Amino acid sequence: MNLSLKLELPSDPELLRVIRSAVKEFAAVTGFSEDDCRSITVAVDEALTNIIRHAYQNRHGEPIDLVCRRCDEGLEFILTDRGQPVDPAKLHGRPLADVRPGGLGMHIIQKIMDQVEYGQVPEGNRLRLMKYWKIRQEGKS
Amino acid sequence: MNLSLKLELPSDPELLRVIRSAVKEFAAVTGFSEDDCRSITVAVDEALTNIIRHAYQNRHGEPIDLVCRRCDEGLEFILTDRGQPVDPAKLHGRPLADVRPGGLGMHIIQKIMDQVEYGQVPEGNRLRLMKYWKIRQEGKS
Amino acid sequence: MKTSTRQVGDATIVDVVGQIDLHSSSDLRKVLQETLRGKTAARVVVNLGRVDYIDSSGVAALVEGLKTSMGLKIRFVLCGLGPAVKELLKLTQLLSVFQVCESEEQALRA
Amino acid sequence: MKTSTRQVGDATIVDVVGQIDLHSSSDLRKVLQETLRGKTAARVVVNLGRVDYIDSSGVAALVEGLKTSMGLKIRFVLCGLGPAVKELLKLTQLLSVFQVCESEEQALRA
Ligand SMILES: Nc1ncnc2c1ncn2[C@@H]1O[C@H](COP(=O)(O)OP(=O)(O)O)[C@@H](O)[C@H]1O
Ligand SMILES: Nc1ncnc2c1ncn2[C@@H]1O[C@H](COP(=O)(O)OP(=O)(O)O)[C@@H](O)[C@H]1O
Repeated sequence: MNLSLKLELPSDPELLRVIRSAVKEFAAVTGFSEDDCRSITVAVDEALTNIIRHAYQNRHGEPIDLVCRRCDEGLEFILTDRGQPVDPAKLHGRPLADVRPGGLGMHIIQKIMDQVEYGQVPEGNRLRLMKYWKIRQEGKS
Repeated sequence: MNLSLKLELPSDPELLRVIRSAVKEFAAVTGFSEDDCRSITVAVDEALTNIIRHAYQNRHGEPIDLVCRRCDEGLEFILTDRGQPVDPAKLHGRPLADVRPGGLGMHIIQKIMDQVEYGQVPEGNRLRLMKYWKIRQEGKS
Repeated sequence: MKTSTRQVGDATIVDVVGQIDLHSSSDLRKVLQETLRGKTAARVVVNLGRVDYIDSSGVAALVEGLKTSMGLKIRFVLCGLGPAVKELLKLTQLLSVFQVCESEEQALRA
Repeated sequence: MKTSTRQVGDATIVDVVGQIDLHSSSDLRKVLQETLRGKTAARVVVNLGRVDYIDSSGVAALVEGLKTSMGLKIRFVLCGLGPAVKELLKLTQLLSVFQVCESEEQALRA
């Protein structure tokens, strides 16, 4: 059955742990394992961190919307911001073999989530993250 | 410094633990002690439970807004619903000496919070809960 | 929240794990009523040692259990109360209404 | 997140407690850089036993610490990794880049 929760937060790193705890519990309520809940939380956190750092260039107090939704296929997260749009050429992060600080967020998000889509909507930039139920996930590989 | 977070949730008891974890972390971020965080969480949970049970008469999927706000005086929670308005005559709960199930929510909210105000706004019913910083709280007694 | 029951001598122990709130308290209520009314245990011990949250609807389920137990002359004992449970029972002035023991062993002897 | 440092023989131990994220990782970065550059410890052990969350900015602070330590020829060892830390280092293929020990005792000898 569908279930959704919307969070409206400012781009303030202080709030990240509040959002993480909500995301983790939401994933638990929808039936994901403890390991999955933990990694889903990391992916959403990294996405929020990127919005704060890149879309808003570390400006605090700017609006971010996060919708968490349980649907038939799995768990969906939609993040919307009004900051600078993503530059698709930069989105890939660094090669993992090149060990240096930074450039890891996109790798983490992409490894954990089954779908990662950036887009533009009238409200601003939209990032959609999707995690399938385990059954689907196994079927896909 | 002001900090606020808005949650838009359906009147579904399944989500209460998600909201509790967010409220608890929000109270922790704003600097309340572990004991205070725990009791503040109980008060907000009881307020949400009352909205689900009384304002929406246990109908799920109805809208509830919860705004958590750190302000100069302390921590403020504003809950808005579009259900049945409160009947002030019924709001007091039962005498505690009369031991029977139910009738405890209002007592709990009022003992934990420093201000509890019911009101009507164009969007529906509004409940405002306020918890002062400890310093203010001690000053008030 | 999850519940399970065990038999120890003439007592039935109800183990409760997790968070008791509006979503789960009706299950707790049902388990307590069934345990009290179903078998004729001389004593029902509710082990709350692994409960990290309880709200007023959970407290209501416990109060209802207590009332039923008194009607049936069954001992009804709570044990293992963590800070969350203890505080809410204090706040609602119900801590002294229940028979409360620290450990399950004490609850079986109390 | 909170950090503190202790001296054990020729090693400096950095204890980290709590969640490392965008809000706190700059503090971790600063502490690690100051510890490495300030005193001339032969070995810096980062005890992550009480860290229950780390994100990529926290990992970046650790990578930067490792780089600095190599330049200064100081041993840089992580210990006490819980599941959250271990998983993120695995996911980013950095678990083998660091010297990692189970316990602090092992990290002091490694
Ligand atoms: N939400 C976003 N808005 C704008 N640009 C982004 C966003 N997320 C990622 N990017 C771009 O993608 C690059 C790679 O991101 P990431 O892998 O997280 O590493 P890092 O953030 O450390 O650079 C960023 O440097 C940035 O240019
Ligand atoms: N949000 C609300 N909307 C409408 N009525 C309410 C609301 N909250 C409380 N009430 C009224 O106040 C009464 C006392 O509430 P409470 O002390 O929580 O006990 P209980 O909910 O168990 O009856 C309720 O029975 C109800 O009539």
